[in-house]
Amino acid sequence: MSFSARYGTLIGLLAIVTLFAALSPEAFAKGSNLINITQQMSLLAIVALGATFVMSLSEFDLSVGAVVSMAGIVSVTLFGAGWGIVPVMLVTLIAGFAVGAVSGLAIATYRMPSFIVTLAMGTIVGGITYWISDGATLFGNIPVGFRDLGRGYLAGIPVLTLWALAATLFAAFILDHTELGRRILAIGGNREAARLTGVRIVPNSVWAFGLCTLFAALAGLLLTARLGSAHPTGGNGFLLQAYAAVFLGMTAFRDGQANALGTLLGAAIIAVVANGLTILGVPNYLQDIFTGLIIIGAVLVRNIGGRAA
Amino acid sequence: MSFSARYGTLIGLLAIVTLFAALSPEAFAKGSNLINITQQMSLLAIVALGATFVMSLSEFDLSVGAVVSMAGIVSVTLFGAGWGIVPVMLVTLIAGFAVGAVSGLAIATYRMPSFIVTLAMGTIVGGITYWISDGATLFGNIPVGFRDLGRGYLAGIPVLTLWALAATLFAAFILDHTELGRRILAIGGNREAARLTGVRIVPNSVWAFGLCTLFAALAGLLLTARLGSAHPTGGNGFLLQAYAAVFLGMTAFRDGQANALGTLLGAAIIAVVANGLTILGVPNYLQDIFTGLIIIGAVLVRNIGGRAA
Amino acid sequence: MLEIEGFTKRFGGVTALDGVRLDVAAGRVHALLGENGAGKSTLLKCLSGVHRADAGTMQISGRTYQPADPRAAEAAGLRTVHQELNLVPGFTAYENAYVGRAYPRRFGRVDWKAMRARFAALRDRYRLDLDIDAPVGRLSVAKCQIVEILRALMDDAQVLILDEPTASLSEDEATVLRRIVRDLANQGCAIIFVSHRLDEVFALADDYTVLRNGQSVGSGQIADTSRDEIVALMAGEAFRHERHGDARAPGDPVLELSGFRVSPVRAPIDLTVHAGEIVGLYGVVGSGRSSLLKAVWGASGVAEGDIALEGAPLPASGIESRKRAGVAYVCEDRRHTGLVMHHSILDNAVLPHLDHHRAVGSLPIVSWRRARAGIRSALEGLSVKYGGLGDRISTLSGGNQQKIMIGRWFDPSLKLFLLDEPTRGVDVRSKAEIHALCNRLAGEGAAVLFATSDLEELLMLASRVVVMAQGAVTLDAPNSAVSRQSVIDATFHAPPQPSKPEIRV
Amino acid sequence: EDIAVLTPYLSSVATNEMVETFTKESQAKGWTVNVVDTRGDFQQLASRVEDVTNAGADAIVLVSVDPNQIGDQIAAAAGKNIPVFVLDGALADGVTANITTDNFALGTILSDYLFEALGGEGKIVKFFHSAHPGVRQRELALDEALKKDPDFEVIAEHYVQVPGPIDNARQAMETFIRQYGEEIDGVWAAWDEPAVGALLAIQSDMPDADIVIAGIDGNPQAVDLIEQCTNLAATVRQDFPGIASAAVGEIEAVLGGGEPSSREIFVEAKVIDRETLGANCE
Ligand SMILES: Nc1ncnc2c1ncn2[C@@H]1O[C@H](COP(=O)(O)OP(=O)(O)OP(=O)(O)O)[C@@H](O)[C@H]1O
Ligand SMILES: Nc1ncnc2c1ncn2[C@@H]1O[C@H](COP(=O)(O)OP(=O)(O)OP(=O)(O)O)[C@@H](O)[C@H]1O
Ligand SMILES: [Mg+2]
Ligand SMILES: [Mg+2]
Repeated sequence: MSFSARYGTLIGLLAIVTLFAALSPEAFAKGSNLINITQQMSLLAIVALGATFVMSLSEFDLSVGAVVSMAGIVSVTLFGAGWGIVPVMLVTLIAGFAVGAVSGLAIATYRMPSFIVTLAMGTIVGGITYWISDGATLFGNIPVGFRDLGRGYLAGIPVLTLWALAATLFAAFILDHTELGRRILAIGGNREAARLTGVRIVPNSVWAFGLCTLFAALAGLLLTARLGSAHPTGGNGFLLQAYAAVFLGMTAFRDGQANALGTLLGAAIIAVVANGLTILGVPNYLQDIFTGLIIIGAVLVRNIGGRAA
Repeated sequence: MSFSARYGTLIGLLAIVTLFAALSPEAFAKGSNLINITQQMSLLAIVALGATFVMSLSEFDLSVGAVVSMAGIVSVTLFGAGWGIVPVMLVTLIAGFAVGAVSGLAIATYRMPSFIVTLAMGTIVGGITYWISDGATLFGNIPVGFRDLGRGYLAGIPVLTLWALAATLFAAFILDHTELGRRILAIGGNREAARLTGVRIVPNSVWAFGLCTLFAALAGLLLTARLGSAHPTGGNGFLLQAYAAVFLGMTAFRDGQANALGTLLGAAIIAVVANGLTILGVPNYLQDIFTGLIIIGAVLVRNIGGRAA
Repeated sequence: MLEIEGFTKRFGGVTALDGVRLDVAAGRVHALLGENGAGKSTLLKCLSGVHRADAGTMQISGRTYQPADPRAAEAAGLRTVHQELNLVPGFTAYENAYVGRAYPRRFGRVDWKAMRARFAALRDRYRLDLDIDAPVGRLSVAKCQIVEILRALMDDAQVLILDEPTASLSEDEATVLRRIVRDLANQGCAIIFVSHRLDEVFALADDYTVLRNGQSVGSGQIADTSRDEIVALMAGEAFRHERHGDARAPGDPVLELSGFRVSPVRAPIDLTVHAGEIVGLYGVVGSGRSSLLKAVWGASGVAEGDIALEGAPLPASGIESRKRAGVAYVCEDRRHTGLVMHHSILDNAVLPHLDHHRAVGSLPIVSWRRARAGIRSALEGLSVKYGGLGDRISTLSGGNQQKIMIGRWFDPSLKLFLLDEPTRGVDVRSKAEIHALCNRLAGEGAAVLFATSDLEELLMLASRVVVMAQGAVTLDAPNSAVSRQSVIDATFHAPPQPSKPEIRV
Repeated sequence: EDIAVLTPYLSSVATNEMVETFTKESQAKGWTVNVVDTRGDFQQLASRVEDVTNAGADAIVLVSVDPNQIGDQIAAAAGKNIPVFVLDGALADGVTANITTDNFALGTILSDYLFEALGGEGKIVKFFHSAHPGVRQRELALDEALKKDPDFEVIAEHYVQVPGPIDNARQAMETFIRQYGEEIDGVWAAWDEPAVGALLAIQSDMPDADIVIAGIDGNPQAVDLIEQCTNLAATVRQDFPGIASAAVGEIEAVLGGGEPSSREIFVEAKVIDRETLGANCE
């Protein structure tokens, strides 16, 4: 692969950063702003890293947005019932994992299309969330210790950024260095070939979907910590953006395969564009138009490079 | 294929209708309500039929929701500028086709992932729509002749239902009885095989994506006619529902292949569930949960049937 | 008719073709020969507009020919059957024949009846057995191959290119195909024909060209050469393929099937394979060999009956139970169900035994360093030709892919190997290597059960011959007790009803 | 009596509060209430209005909707003599009564409060969402106020994304803080959720700044934050329970065969700040 094909997306990101830095040297290029971008992208990155697992399986999980929202509502409700931080987080993460595990089980056992099953699952989770919260934003009784998980700095780096880095390392480790990850990728690459070499489709799918919604639940917890409140649909906006990040990442580094580092890069592109355009004070409709063009452009750089090679 | 595998989805729909009819014999099972459901599902069906073209190509177009919204805003704006009904519709439909054609061209020429390109395209279209409308709902100056395209009855059948039927016949004809349709399906079935046997990927992809957004634009026009107003994000809700309809339809009739009749059936399931639950007065959150369960159930009936065979 | 001069094609660092020269005359069958990875398919892909050569010229009937894409090649009168299947799984056989062509139309609609009738007539003309109404996704590889060939015969071609068309055909269909090819040649068509079955080449071809490492190293008329001479040209040295099928004394039973049914509607099968034995399954296309191997592997959910490994009963299905018990399986269709084509060589090679390359003891973490080292040495033993372990496996030649697909299973603790068409598309030398490998495995006490459509191979490798017809066993005898004729006869036997095969020697 | 309540915005705090109060008070009267949320989808809303019309509801209540967006469906309901009430919306043909607070007035109250709190002049960050017709009216009111008072300037503005308005506003505010820092004097938020987002950004990145934030709705989280003496100084509270109660009264009158007291009923809005809450911020 040519250099531009291999690192096209990275080059795209750097080009975008350079452009914004040139247009707004004081505000955008300031160190504090760049650090802040890493914080702004972190929740999206975590959700997208989760989605990377199911995309590695060549499937979709469209319930991630609903799971982010659910995690927030569940945790605040449990805090309200007087639970401690650790049990609340554990229960919420397990609930998150369970949502994906159920989807994965249904999808792998009965070969149902993941698109429709997880869309339906997202609707169900949304209903449950609504039921628990009664449709209201919940904000009371959140311990300060929990809130600190989603705000503030550690050694000059935003805590959220550290979470996102840890999530990236974890996802990359699972996908690249564990048998589970290799099996997920093999199923995603050629399901029948994987099955015939003895890879078990059902348990591996359950893990992939479960990890996906586990990450979403983590993002939901951190979002709640960051905002100090939970909204019954507060996480739904992550859905399409997360997949945009994964797809952007798929065009990076490896030939069209989902990968953790690429996903992080994809989330960074989305965050940088949003931040830069806001700083430049571009009217919101032009922001939409530019965001679309920049994303297409970022993919194009890579693909034109790839063709020429 | 066993009977239940072949017609599982249809059986599912009938079961759902029977259930609602039993629970609410006066309100749900009334002829006028059943006829009304055909009207309520029609716009979703049209958008989903459009999506059927790109799904036949084994691709996605995530800009359909934005195109529905755009078509409404563009048409009302042009009516405001004093244009006549026919030129407004023509220009809007051409604009709709152009959106998909551009996506298709980019996707096929540079082999970019359709998910990200059309997501970006949807963002761009959304920005343009916002620009034109200034973010406001547009009323006013919509000719009665145009409004009548989206309301009222013809020989006892809602006009919208007739539109949906016409769209279904048209889509089925294209996919099953024209070379264009067969080429689209061939590319979707095995892109490399199609290419090696001389099917030209680019023009056929452009047509598939163009038809997809053309249908979305038609739905946008009819939505505007039905509501007598256009909202800059009024069509966005169609996106996921349309794909849910296509996927439901893929489990019907043919082995996992997108097809027009199946899509119509999928849209019908979604519409019947929404209508029935509303009439039964099921609380909002339970509606979500039931909707999700019913959709999964509908797919499951077919797949369990298919396994046993 | 077709003249190629100085043809060169590089893929990144790999030079696949290096100044190739090829002259094909009208009305003659030209065999293109060479070991796996010699560049045959690449050359043919350049001809049919899939690849563009980096250098060199082509002329058809004296006119310069430079196809920009497959369409242009078809327009110039070339028809190609590629080595790998290229069919749309959801389409019927007859519709597949029309993909990329103009569909017949009636009142503006596609005329399905006319399409079907035309294709059915073609099938009947060549007296082929093919269900043309089922989606090809449900046909076996061999049937798909027949669809591909029929597609190329739909309208008159000037040049017909067949890249290993007989690799997945049994003797019977291969004979039909040879008849078709001769007919076409007699009508003045130029035919380029790739095959690793040398007896077939000698029976069919008029001329030959041998490629080695992307260069043309010899050409001439078949009548003027010998089998040994061709093999020497291909391999670059003298080389003999030993006949095995020896009478090694079989050990204890490893695999025992009794009343085993592939599916509830199929005939019950009784079969025993002993340690140290190499049992060859033979039959015509669709006789049920692949289904049997797959069911023994536990990969079909509907099998029933008794199956035991070294005396211990196994569940009727479930792949894990076989894997745990020490069974390996290699399927027949490497492209669709064998390999993950867009993954690397390494990824594909480690897949069956991910847990053999752990970094630390019991943790399911892969040590890539160990994996690389292990796979590299394993592939060396099989003389696989590849660039780097990180390359996509799809960039390897078909034969090399096949070797990896088998080689990745090797493990001394395995007791039974199920190999479905293990040498499909493999050159003579590699075939000999794979055969030697099977013998080595058998020598070490493993049992081998392989399916083949190649009679030569069957008689060369198997120590026991099992013939299937219509899903039932019609012959089960030691190699020494069968002849070519008795095997072929058995393929046409009506399956014994209702259960046990009668013919035992 | 069967009352159908329909809205596209149930997850919005304000709408939710109205629906809650309305449901509670209606049930106290022995009515059955069926709540339908279409999540921002107007085509769905039109369909669901058709459904409840067909099912023969005794009254239809639309919450946070401009009924002009579904004129035909309302006409159909009126044609079947089903009274249609609108909460926090607008008046249209076929609507029996609209009970609301004037959104333009809300925007004016907010702008005036903020301008006064900043004292004479200042630089303002604006958070808005034009797609919602009511929220857009507030924005227009700000434009009007700015025209009258040229000493105030909007130095940055952000179109808040929904869903997820708090986090979205927070991110934008973080960006503005790095860009303008001390220059920012006030934050004008078209509703309370972006105001909370802006506050969170200020609390973490410029905790000592004396930026004044004000929003609209009287969202409980916002009220709580005002009470805690944060930069969030005020919210203009629409009396949502009041709107809902008024609606229940009107419906009772109409279902009893009477007339609504007026076709357009305005319920007063009031400013909630530290003073009205009695918070001690010394
Ligand atoms: N797309 C590609 N990218 C990179 N290398 C390739 C590609 N296609 C072929 N090659 C390389 O070119 C060489 C020739 O391959 P080719 O497929 O032409 O061999 P072949 O003679 O057809 O062998 P076989 O008998 O195994 O089919 C091989 O080394 C192969 O790895
Ligand atoms: N998935 C399937 N669906 C329907 N029929 C099938 C399927 N798989 C195999 N068959 C049919 O079952 C019969 C046995 O097939 P099988 O592949 O086992 O035979 P084979 O002897 O290996 O032949 P081949 O050389 O074609 O592989 C054939 O008629 C085949 O067409
Ligand atoms: Mg080859
Ligand atoms: Mg076979």
